[in-house]
Amino acid sequence: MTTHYSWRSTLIIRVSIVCLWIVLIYFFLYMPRLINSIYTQKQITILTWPAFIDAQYVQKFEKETGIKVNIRYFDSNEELYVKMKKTGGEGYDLIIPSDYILDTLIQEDLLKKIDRTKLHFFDQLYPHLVGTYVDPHNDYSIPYWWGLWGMAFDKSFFGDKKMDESWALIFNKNGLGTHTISLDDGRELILIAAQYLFGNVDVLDEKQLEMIRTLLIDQKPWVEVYAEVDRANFLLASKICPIGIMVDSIIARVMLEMPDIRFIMPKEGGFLQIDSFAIPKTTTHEKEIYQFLNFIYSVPAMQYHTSKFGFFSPVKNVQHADCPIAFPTEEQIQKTRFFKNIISREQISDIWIALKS
Amino acid sequence: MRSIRLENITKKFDGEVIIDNLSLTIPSGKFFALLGPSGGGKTTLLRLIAGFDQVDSGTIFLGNQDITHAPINERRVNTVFQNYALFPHMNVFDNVAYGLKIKRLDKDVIEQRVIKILKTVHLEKHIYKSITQLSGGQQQRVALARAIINEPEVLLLDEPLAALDLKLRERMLIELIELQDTLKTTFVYVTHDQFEALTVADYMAIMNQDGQIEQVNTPKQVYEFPVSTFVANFVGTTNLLNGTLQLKDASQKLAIDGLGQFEVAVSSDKSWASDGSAVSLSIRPEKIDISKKEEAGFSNHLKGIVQSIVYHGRSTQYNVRVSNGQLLQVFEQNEEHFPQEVIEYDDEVNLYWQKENAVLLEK
Amino acid sequence: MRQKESSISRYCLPIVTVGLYMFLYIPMIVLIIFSFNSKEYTYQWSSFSLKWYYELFDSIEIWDALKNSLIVATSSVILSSVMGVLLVFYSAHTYAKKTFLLFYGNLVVPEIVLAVGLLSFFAFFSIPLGITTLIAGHTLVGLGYVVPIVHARFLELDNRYKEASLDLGATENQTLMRVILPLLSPALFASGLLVFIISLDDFILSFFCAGATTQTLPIYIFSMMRSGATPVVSALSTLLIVISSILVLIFSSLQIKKTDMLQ
Amino acid sequence: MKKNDLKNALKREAPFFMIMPALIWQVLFFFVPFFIILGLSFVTFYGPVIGQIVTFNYYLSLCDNAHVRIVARSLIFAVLNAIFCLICAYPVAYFLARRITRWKNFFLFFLILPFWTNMLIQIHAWFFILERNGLINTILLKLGIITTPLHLANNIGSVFLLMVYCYMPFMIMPLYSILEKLDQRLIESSYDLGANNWQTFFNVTLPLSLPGIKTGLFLVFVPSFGEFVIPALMGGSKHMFVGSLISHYFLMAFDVQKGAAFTIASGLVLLLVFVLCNWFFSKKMRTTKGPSYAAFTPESLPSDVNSGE
Repeated sequence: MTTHYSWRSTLIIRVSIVCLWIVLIYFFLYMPRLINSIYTQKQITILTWPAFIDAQYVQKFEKETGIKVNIRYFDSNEELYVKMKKTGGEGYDLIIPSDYILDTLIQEDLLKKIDRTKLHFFDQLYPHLVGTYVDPHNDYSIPYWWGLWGMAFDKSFFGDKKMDESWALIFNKNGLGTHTISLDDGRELILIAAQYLFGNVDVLDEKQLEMIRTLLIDQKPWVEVYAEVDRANFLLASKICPIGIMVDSIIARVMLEMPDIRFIMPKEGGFLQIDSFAIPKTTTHEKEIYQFLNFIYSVPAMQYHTSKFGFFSPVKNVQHADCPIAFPTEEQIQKTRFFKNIISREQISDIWIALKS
Repeated sequence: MRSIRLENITKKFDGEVIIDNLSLTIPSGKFFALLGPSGGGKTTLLRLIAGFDQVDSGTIFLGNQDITHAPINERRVNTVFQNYALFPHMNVFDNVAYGLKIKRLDKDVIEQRVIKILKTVHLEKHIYKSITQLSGGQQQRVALARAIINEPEVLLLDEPLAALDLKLRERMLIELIELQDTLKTTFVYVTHDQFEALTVADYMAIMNQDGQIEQVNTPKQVYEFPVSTFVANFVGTTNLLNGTLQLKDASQKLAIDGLGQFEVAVSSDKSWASDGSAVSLSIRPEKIDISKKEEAGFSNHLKGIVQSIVYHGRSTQYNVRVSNGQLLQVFEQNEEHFPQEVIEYDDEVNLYWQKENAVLLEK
Repeated sequence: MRQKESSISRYCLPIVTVGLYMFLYIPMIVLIIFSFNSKEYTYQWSSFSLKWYYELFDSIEIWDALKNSLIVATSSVILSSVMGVLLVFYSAHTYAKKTFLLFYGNLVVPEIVLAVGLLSFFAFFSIPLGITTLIAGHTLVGLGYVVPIVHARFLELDNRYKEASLDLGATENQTLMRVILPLLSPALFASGLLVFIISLDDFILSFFCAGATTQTLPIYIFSMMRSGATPVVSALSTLLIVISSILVLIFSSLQIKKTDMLQ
Repeated sequence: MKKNDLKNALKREAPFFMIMPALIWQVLFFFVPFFIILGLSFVTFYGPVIGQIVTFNYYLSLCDNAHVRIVARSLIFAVLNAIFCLICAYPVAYFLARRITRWKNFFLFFLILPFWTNMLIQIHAWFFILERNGLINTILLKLGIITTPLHLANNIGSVFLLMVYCYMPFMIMPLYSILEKLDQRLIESSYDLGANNWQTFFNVTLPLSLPGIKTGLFLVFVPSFGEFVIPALMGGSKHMFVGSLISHYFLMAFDVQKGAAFTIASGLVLLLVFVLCNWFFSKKMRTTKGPSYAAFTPESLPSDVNSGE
């Protein structure tokens, strides 16, 4: 027996061992996708905001059609965009982007055209939700969730004080200057501030951005919380804060229980947000997608979802049973704008960091 | 049973040489003791034979088979560890049966053999006890049983009795000797205790601090005729007197500074001994007679003053300061209940020894 | 022989201790009480109700999240324990004996840095985020606990057990299975439980490595808290506190048993 | 013959095969990501192709007021938190380890439990105490001490409170472990040599518990430096900390490269604190030599807390 083994054979063996393990680990990481691709049973995967589609209710659809529905969630439009950009949305059959990101997705040609003839409900959609600036002919999107951005306040805090229906209530110290709920989303907050300062604008120059930055920093001392609208809703409802930026459909349910809470559309103009279904180009389950869409837009399904999650139905004929806010009027909707893509991510980030540093 | 042959073994740890070019043959079927000071290379040598460590150079033969690079588990060599290394999560039976279970023998066979071996080591009453319930001596026996049940060609014992008290140690030594007699396995017994080595060994090797073997022989030969000052000092106690050899006119004398001249016996095998060479004289303490009276019939005589007296029970040790300032040890058997002559502290005494009882060593 | 205690150690120490325990526990107790509160939008007591528990047990998402959490925790415990033990056993006393040092970093680096690194890694190699990436991250953290704990225990174990076993004819694998694993099992169990609970509680790493795609329980709780904590979170929290208590009980009884054995 | 060689070689490399999974896992998911982050912070991307342009721009863009303020705030909070936790935890750990004899397991159980409880739950629990209509305000209003509710939550003070709350167990555990193991004979011999209580404490107990203090400080400091959950939930999301900013860059702004640069930069700050702290402690603990990682051995974590009995 020899003591000296050739270093070459040792090296070869070791390198192959390392490679073997790396391949195994890589394989492990890719496993869900591999399983998915092997698993050819009828199924669709939906990438949605939380509290948009109820998994329990969808089971009914699964039972009826035998199509399995996987529901995956995302937290921000940016996250969705990065995903779509990186892999073309591979693995997802339906996504629900907000309007401005839909704009980008369409421009970058990442979405599939929708065959409107396969949808039974299209003519039932509210007219103000279709034909928006993003997708004038609704070739790529079907509106699902929508809401009007304004303000909500708790009357019991203010007594008989006359509330001026303006964004000044939260941005201007002379407005109220009390524990305000601001928004924890840079883009929307900045656009609201722009609306307050400059009215309807489609470009923001450096000077205007600087003014917005100053406005927000000035506002900070009386901000109690920067929160998402859901949390703002909770804070208003539990009487922790008296006023905040709010979406009408979200506050509606609270207003049922608490008559003191009011929703107002500022005179400078509120915002309309529409989150629409869209189909990534990479999908291979088109037939199932249309089946699902027809199911989810059916009147009972809409009834269930709108009352469970508290938003306004995009299709007519759905009763908003005991809704304390009147369904937005044509006039109110006229006064709204979209959160358009008029400010870059870097600009938002800069203002945001400056604000919170 | 096969012998073990080590040829030119060298072993280093972190650049430090532990064993340097060592060659040694351990005869088969014998009780072989490896004696050396703590921190020498004894245990290392044992670990090389067992295969726990690999030699840097040299060859190890078991019989005629080269086992230098054989894996541990393929060597027919078993070890009894210093702290026994009994598996604490197994009971006595499982510990002893371990080697057989590894060989996947039949359950019945295992049981028979384990019980048989436990009888030989007198543990048949404790078969299913947990290891922690056993005393030190019993653990020692389990370790022994666990090793010999595999019927090794060589059994290595690494200071197996170090953790036991004196009485138990003496009894275990006897049992080990009897065991070796019945098994006829080659036992290699490593110890730093010369008493143990002298007691058990058929042959013994003395290893010095530098990992070299100084002497290999029977215990009696090693004790009576040490080949070096190291051996003389390490095996038993001795008095070493340094001087110059004077070989003139058939008279063989040793001149020691401050003490004068003494007669010595230079045997013919000490080829290095020549006129004028510096040598050491080793005289065992019990070979010296001590008396206050003048006595005749001894070849050498020295005067000194008793510095201290240590009573050992079966003997008494006198430390005597001689005229060059050196302290000599003298043992005297306590043969009589009332000694005829009482030697006290500070007494002037005469020391006598025969020249044949002193060994001349190269310095 | 102890000197008379000064008044400080006599009175202040117990007071501070009791104060700290109150500080630690009053919020928890209040939380548990309020999980039985009937009103939704308030931190004030109105009346006793179990409705949040009913809602908790009805929710699909929570049980889905719990399932994910359990899968991730179990897999990362198994993976990190197996890999850790193999590493420790086969690297100790060889040329690779220092490799365990590489694993100390996992505990020293802030979790968020680990998380960001993993996120970039997965993005760089276009690995889709999901349950496997979660397991990968948690196993990494797990290794940071398992390797040092098992390694320390392994070094405490006399190497002679291994040598004795080899000496008696066993192969390395047999030695690992028959001798080393049983001896390591208390340490292994302890570190496994630790990794399990850490994985179950982990938020930051999960948040980055899975985001919204695979909800684990902490991610679910976080998103619920961010959208205004409903009392369901309190009910869920109560449940989790109970589970934690049980795990701690198991853990400490295990430790005590171990020390009993040593005595 | 050749086949035999291969078989032997494979057999010889079996240990290598066995240690590789953990090692590769560690390298792939710990070291490679580190280099990716490092790379990201220096390289400019041009579309899908990686441009070979090395730039310091990302680092330079971090040198503004906002970033410096965020890092400084995190640093101050983390340091204060560690010190505050130490001051509060030491007497308690001392009391439990050296004074309590009965009910010890009971006390320990309740000490370990918060450590094993999800931090999010702990934050959630505090809202019941601090919110405008929470426990404190209710009590104060009932007692008539205040007339309008205080705003206790959602500010920087509540963030600090929560940090202390959440990381306190990380400080108590190592302190308890080391104080428990402290040899009573050392203390007795100090008394025996004539020292009084305080002298004994400062000359014997405190120096001997330094390793525990060090571990505790690190265990509190490191996660509070990278904290982002507490400010996001309890701070009303008003102030960014290092952790929040990193997560902002990676998850909100998707400005990965600036985020990478910031991660590296704040990592360097952390490293600096490490080095300073290590230097300080190694000066204090001359007798206990050993590599610095000794402070982080998980045995000093709570897993060990019972084994000292």
